[in-house]
Amino acid sequence: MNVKKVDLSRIKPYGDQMDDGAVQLSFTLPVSNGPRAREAARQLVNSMGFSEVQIVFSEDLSDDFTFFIVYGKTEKFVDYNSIKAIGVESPKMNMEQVDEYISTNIGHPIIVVGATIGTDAHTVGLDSILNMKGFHGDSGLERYRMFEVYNLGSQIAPTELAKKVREVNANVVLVSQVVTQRNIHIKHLTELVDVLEAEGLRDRVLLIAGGPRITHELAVELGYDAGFGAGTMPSDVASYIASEVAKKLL
Amino acid sequence: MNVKKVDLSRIKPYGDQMDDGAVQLSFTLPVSNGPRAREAARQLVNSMGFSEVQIVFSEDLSDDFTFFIVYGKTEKFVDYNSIKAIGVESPKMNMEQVDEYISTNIGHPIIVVGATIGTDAHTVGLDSILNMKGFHGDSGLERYRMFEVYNLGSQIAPTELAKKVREVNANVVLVSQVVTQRNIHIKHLTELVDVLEAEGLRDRVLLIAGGPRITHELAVELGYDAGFGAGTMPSDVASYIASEVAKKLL
Amino acid sequence: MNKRIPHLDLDENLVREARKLAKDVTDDVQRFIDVKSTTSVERTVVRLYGIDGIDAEDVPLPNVIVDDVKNGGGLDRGVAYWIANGCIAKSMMPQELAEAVGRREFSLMDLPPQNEGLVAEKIDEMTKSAIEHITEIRETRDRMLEELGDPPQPYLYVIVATGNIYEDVVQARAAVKEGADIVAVIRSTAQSLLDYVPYGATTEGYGGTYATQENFKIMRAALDEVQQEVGRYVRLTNYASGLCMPEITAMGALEGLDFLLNDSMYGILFRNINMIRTFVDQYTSRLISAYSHITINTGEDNYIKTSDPIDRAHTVTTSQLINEQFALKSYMKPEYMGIGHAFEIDPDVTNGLLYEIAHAMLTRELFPQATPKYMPPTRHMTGNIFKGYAMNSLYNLVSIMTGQSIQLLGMLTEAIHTPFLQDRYLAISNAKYVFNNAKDIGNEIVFKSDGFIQKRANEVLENAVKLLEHVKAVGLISAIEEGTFGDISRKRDEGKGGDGVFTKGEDYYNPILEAIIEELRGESV
Amino acid sequence: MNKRIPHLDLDENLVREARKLAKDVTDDVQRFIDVKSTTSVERTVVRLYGIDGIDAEDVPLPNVIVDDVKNGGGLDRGVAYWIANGCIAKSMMPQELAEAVGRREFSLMDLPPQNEGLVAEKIDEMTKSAIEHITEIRETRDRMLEELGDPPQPYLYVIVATGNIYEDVVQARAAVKEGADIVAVIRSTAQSLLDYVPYGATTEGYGGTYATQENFKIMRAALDEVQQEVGRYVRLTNYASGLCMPEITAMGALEGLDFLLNDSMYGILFRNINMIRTFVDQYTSRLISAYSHITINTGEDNYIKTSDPIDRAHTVTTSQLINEQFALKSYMKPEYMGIGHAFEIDPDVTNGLLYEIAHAMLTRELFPQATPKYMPPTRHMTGNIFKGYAMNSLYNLVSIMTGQSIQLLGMLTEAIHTPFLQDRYLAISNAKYVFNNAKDIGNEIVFKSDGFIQKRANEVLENAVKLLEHVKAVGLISAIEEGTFGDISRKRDEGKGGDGVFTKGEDYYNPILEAIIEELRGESV
Ligand code: B12
Ligand code: B12
Ligand SMILES: Cc1ncc(COP(=O)(O)O)c(C=O)c1O
Ligand SMILES: Cc1ncc(COP(=O)(O)O)c(C=O)c1O
Repeated sequence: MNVKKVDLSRIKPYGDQMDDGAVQLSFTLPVSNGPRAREAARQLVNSMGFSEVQIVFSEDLSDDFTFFIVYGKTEKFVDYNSIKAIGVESPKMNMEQVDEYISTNIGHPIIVVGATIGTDAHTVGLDSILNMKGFHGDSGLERYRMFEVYNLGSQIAPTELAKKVREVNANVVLVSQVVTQRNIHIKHLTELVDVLEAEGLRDRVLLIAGGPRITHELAVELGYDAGFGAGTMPSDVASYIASEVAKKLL
Repeated sequence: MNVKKVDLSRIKPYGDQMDDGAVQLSFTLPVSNGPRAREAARQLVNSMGFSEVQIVFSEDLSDDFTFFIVYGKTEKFVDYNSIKAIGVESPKMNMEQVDEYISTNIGHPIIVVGATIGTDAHTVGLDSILNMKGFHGDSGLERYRMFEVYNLGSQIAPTELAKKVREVNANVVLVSQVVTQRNIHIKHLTELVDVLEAEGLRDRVLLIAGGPRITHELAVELGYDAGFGAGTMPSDVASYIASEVAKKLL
Repeated sequence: MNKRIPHLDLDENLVREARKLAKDVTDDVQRFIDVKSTTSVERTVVRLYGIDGIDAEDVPLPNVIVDDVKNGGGLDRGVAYWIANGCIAKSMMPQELAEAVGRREFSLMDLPPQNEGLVAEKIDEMTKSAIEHITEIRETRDRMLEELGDPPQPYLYVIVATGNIYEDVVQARAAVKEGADIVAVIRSTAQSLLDYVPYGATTEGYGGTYATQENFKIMRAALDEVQQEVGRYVRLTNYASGLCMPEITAMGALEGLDFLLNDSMYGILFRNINMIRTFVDQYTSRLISAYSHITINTGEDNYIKTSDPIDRAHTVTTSQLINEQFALKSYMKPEYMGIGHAFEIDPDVTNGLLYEIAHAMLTRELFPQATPKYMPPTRHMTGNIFKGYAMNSLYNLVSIMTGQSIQLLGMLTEAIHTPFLQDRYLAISNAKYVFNNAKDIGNEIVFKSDGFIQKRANEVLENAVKLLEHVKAVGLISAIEEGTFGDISRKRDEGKGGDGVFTKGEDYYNPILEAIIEELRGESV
Repeated sequence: MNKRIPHLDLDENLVREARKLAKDVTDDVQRFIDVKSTTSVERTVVRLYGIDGIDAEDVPLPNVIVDDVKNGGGLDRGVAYWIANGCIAKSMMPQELAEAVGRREFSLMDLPPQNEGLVAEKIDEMTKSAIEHITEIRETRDRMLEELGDPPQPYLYVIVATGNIYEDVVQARAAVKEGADIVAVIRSTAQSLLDYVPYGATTEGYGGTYATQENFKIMRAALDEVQQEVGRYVRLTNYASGLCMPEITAMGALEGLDFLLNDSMYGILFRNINMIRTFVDQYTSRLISAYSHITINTGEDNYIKTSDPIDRAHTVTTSQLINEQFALKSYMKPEYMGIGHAFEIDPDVTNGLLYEIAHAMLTRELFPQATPKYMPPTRHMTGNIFKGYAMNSLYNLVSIMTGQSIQLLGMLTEAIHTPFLQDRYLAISNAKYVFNNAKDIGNEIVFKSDGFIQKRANEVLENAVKLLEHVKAVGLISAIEEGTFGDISRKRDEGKGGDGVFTKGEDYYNPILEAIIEELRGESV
């Protein structure tokens, strides 16, 4: 066929033909609108490695700012062959399979403590993972035979969480962070690791973070065992916990 | 005031605070959706000089493509002080002033030939500049006392246009190009310059291009005297013509 | 069709009067049409006789044949006779014959006239096989549609316009998987003024891909494949209007197209094509469409791209009624009439949405059995893609509220480029969201009687009647000269392609059209 | 207010019954409220007496004073007495007195009781001056509003949430220039659980900027400036609900705020604040709001962020009616009631828009004199900013169709971050487009009688009545324990800030509230 095929060793954005590199951008610059502002926007986008930069829209936001919508063609590409999916790796099981797996490989229920820590009061995400009801038809950990769940709710101080871990002898700690403005989640998540380490609990638990802006990569960087982002299903988390706790026991 | 002021020597995008560098992007990659695709998108945006890259949305477009919406913080900046507005430079006059100016400085009406050339059939833009009615309340060149206008309409071959130029002894040629797909406008505009040069007409006329994706810069690069883009007012063009034709006469 | 709520209390007498006037106007034009043919009509005959291919200079064989006959002065008899005569004289199949003529081995006009009975038999045989062929294709399509199921209306209609048919296929497949019901392959900007149809698969075009028979075949095959995957029938659209209107329709009939852009006046107004050429061509084009169950899409949306959508709303209505009458003259069933209109009012107009609702509702109610084609905002789209997306949301809402049939999806990048893959995805998901989220809104709300919407719709209809009275008085041709539609004036003797029009001779014979007309007439009784 | 079209044919008896039940439910709670006060209520008194500032450990002086009295065991008498007594004993102005106590020079409780007559006189004098002060501020605001003109409804309401009040000012100015009518400064995530109000201008917060009196002043001054430039009155909003509900209201009264988020149950449900604390605090808070013409915004939108917006729609209605009754107990005029509701149905629900219209219309018609606050889609917003923009377009359409008053603008980046400058611009331009383009749609369409919308609205109302009957039977407190609202259950004795509640002593005296009540009662007769 007379059409360019994808070259996975150097993939580029596709607008209306392979490798045209078409990208849409929008941003605001702190200058007032006009030809000079548009030229600044063009240069900025050029400096990101774009050619054929088109400023398709510019509009004053009050006197001191201008909003731009821009299309351009990037010269950058990515070698897709060399990319490894960064994410939690675990066999994907459903509820019955997880329960079965835990029974067989661990032999007793896994004790889970969950909380939204720091000043964060968003519980819907964590509840979706823990509550019976679950998420989009996938049951939460409470409904699993082989999980014993303590959901502490929101705005929990790290020390309080640590206390509970000790009290119930938890195997797994699940923390949720939804508010990320000014990187508050990083602050909270780091605090928790510090507290768990200080109290000698870090190595005794599987430590998992979650939230819409959490990636596995970030979580690992902050000293967690895993991170789960937007759209996570309870069974994803359950499968991961089951296989990791089993590994730890080996 | 306890708030960062703009530093014009290095302006950056403003999301919700000065110099945060926040930019929104969207594009499609020719791979199917999943953690690997998202990682590829992230690396691509990273390679453009962004940090804190967030893939906020990814969705399959059939099996072979994925659409991404991304936010990131650019590390690039622009020295605003060094930017000169690239654009047509001419005193801005209204209809009466232009007519007056031509009477005084040129002494006879300026003869203008306009057309949409090549395969382009979009006439609304050119008509906005030439027809009596004009654009957003600004009268078109036909209404000026000191312009004599020949509007040839659309899909005019360069040779036909050249013929008319010779026939009416035109001072100014106005060409419109709206369709830009696969750079067809560049092809058309270049053809016209070649024809005018071959016929020895290029130096006798002020040659102006216009259209929503035309910039002054591009027009000059292609051998035109000026280029006018989206939102051009007839009086902008009239002022420019008047002052340039007057200059030519000196 | 059960009476929808909301509805307009249109004055039934006025509606009847409008139709009567439009009929009178078109009757007048049809008298011209009936005595003329065009080179394009003749090439259509050639094509339906199975002649295809190009000569050494890339000239399509249908052109070679018709030019040959024309140069020899025999065209007023119709090309069918000459082909049959040639086949007998040379003992060749039509395609062999055309290839030989293409190689300049001989001219059809130099061949001696053969036995009249044999020639007549040959014509009948060729015509029968031509008709059988397109009938079979039509039936296959009708069957597929039935088997796979007709998706609910409004149909989601998207365009592909890369210039490369293979790239178009990639994008069409993606669009169908995302939910598109109709794929239109936009033609290259230059094509409608070509007095021939390019040949073969093409990979270069500007603002669109050439309409060629091979391209039709490639896309239809791709859609046939993907429609099995998605389990719903996917319609294919291309463009007829232009200098090759009936030929392209024949190609559509041969390749199983479902929709063709086909307007009785578009070529005149927007492509400066000669009036008589267009009127004659559209008639043949529509006969074939009617026969082949190809839905036509008229082009009234274009008027309000160049003239004011509020002040000139009645010109849209007037033209819709004229298009309807021309279609009826080609024995077209209302369900195959994709009557065009558009959402083009400046978004800054206060209560613009109420006007849009009134206008859209008027089209819906004036043509209750038709399949209206609703066009999205284009002229007031800007580089602000977000604003554009909001406009498209309201456009989709008006459509589901007023019960439109074909929804040409608005692209958020309308003012910028022909659609990117992602633009089409966003358009489809916008329409799906709005159509589902507001599914039954049309059965839920009633327009206040004597409210703005009711009054406005009746006002537009009244103005259309007034305009039709005027058009009837001066004649359609003069009305076009006056710039009635789209604020564009075209003169009767000017325009491209006028040299292709000729008056039928006494012995003119177009067996294919006659056969089609006979069948359609039979059906319609 | 003239009866709008479309309207719902609500069962008038049911409406009356619903109101009666809600009154009964709140009468029951009011009995508790009347005999209690809280540390926050007392700090409110301190603030209104003009005491402000912090001690060496950054503890706000109102806290210092109230803690001093509380620790000395005198709080059941009310703080007013102790301040007056202290002023006389020390011959100090209240502020001087507070500063001295802040320096731990003495405790108010250690000062000998002064001549009763003198103390009473002092109290009267301080109270009079406090009331005069907030009256003057109220009048200035009312005058400005009159002079600059009240913009048309729905008001465009945007938030700023940078964490830095000066950055907030930059963004608020930009928003006003683009057309915002109301600017809300969102509080830092941690603040509502602080049992004190931070002091001074602040430049750091998370997900919002601290509500401090100085921040109020800075923003109000900025808006006062820009409103002159744009020539229309711009309203300022902040948040009262939380552990310092009445104090923040006092600050709002002192700084000329126009709106305060103030819900009789939000703190209980969403911040796990002690029930009695919240009920008592909201009463004082609303008295001050009513007096100062501060519009309250209730928080029913939150319920359908955690529970299903269709199944639990009647809990929104129930809570609205309860909020209304509590407001009436504070002598609040309906026009100052910003009754909350929201557009939160999953966009994938078939006919979800019809539900939204029914629910929005129900709020509008149940509270015809109120100023409903309509909240945008949030929970079903995703990283697909385009989809979000389409949802916001329909949200804006429902608002203009159903005649809402306060339009909290939806942000296309709702699922991503607190608004960027450009997000706010896009939100404002979306609303302006839809409100203007569909301006009179509310007067143009009628809902089919016995149609889905009509039936649905009545169904929600019926369910609300049923729920109110139950709540009346078990009492509001037990109903909350049962998880009636937002699927959240809170226990009567638990929750934060319960230790700040105390039973008024026999000699309890709150001269400020008494003065306010007296005036409001006078007005309302
Ligand atoms: C509902 C909501 C609220 C409710 C919360 C009710 C509750 N009990 O949770 C209320 C109204 C109380 C609220 C308040 C605030 N909110 Co809020 N809220 C939202 C909203 C609309 C939806 C969040 C939600 O429920 N999503 C649905 C769940 C299912 O998705 P999820 O959280 O992503 O969870 C999934 C995954 O991430 C993952 N996951 C999540 N946690 C965990 C944990 C583990 C261990 C694992 C394995 C997985 C996992 O699994 C889940 C299922 O797939 C979002 C906007 C949006 N549309 O996202 C804003 C949003 C999160 N809120 C925001 C803010 C700023 C606030 C406030 C601070 C505003 C204010 N100043 O008043 C307050 C204060 C709250 C506080 N102290 O934290 C911002 C955060 C901005 C940022 N990026 O920092 C958002 C994005 C809105 C915005 N654009 O401004 N909010
Ligand atoms: C109206 C319209 C049409 C009408 C044109 C009618 C007519 N007589 O002009 C019709 C329906 C015929 C049409 C057809 C096509 N169109 Co068209 N059309 C548009 C549309 C909706 C509006 C254009 C317009 O009128 N703008 C208003 C005028 C006032 O603005 P303007 O042109 O920018 O002009 C201003 C300035 O640019 C400047 N200016 C312009 N010219 C000149 C010249 C001079 C000398 C000066 C000084 C200034 C100047 O001054 C003007 C006033 O400020 C645009 C989409 C859009 N919203 O922009 C698509 C658009 C331009 N069309 C497009 C296409 C592809 C086509 C077709 C090729 C599609 C097809 N295959 O069928 C056809 C073929 C046309 C052809 N052969 O060229 C594409 C072009 C894509 C691209 N970037 O290449 C667009 C962008 C739509 C899209 N997204 O696909 N179109
Ligand atoms: C009826 C009709 N035919 C044809 C076309 C397109 O034709 P062209 O290929 O000439 O642009 C249109 C354009 O919108 C149309 O409305
Ligand atoms: C009534 C009410 N009060 C207060 C708030 C916010 O309070 P906080 O600062 O506790 O997040 C909300 C949030 O939406 C609310 O609805």
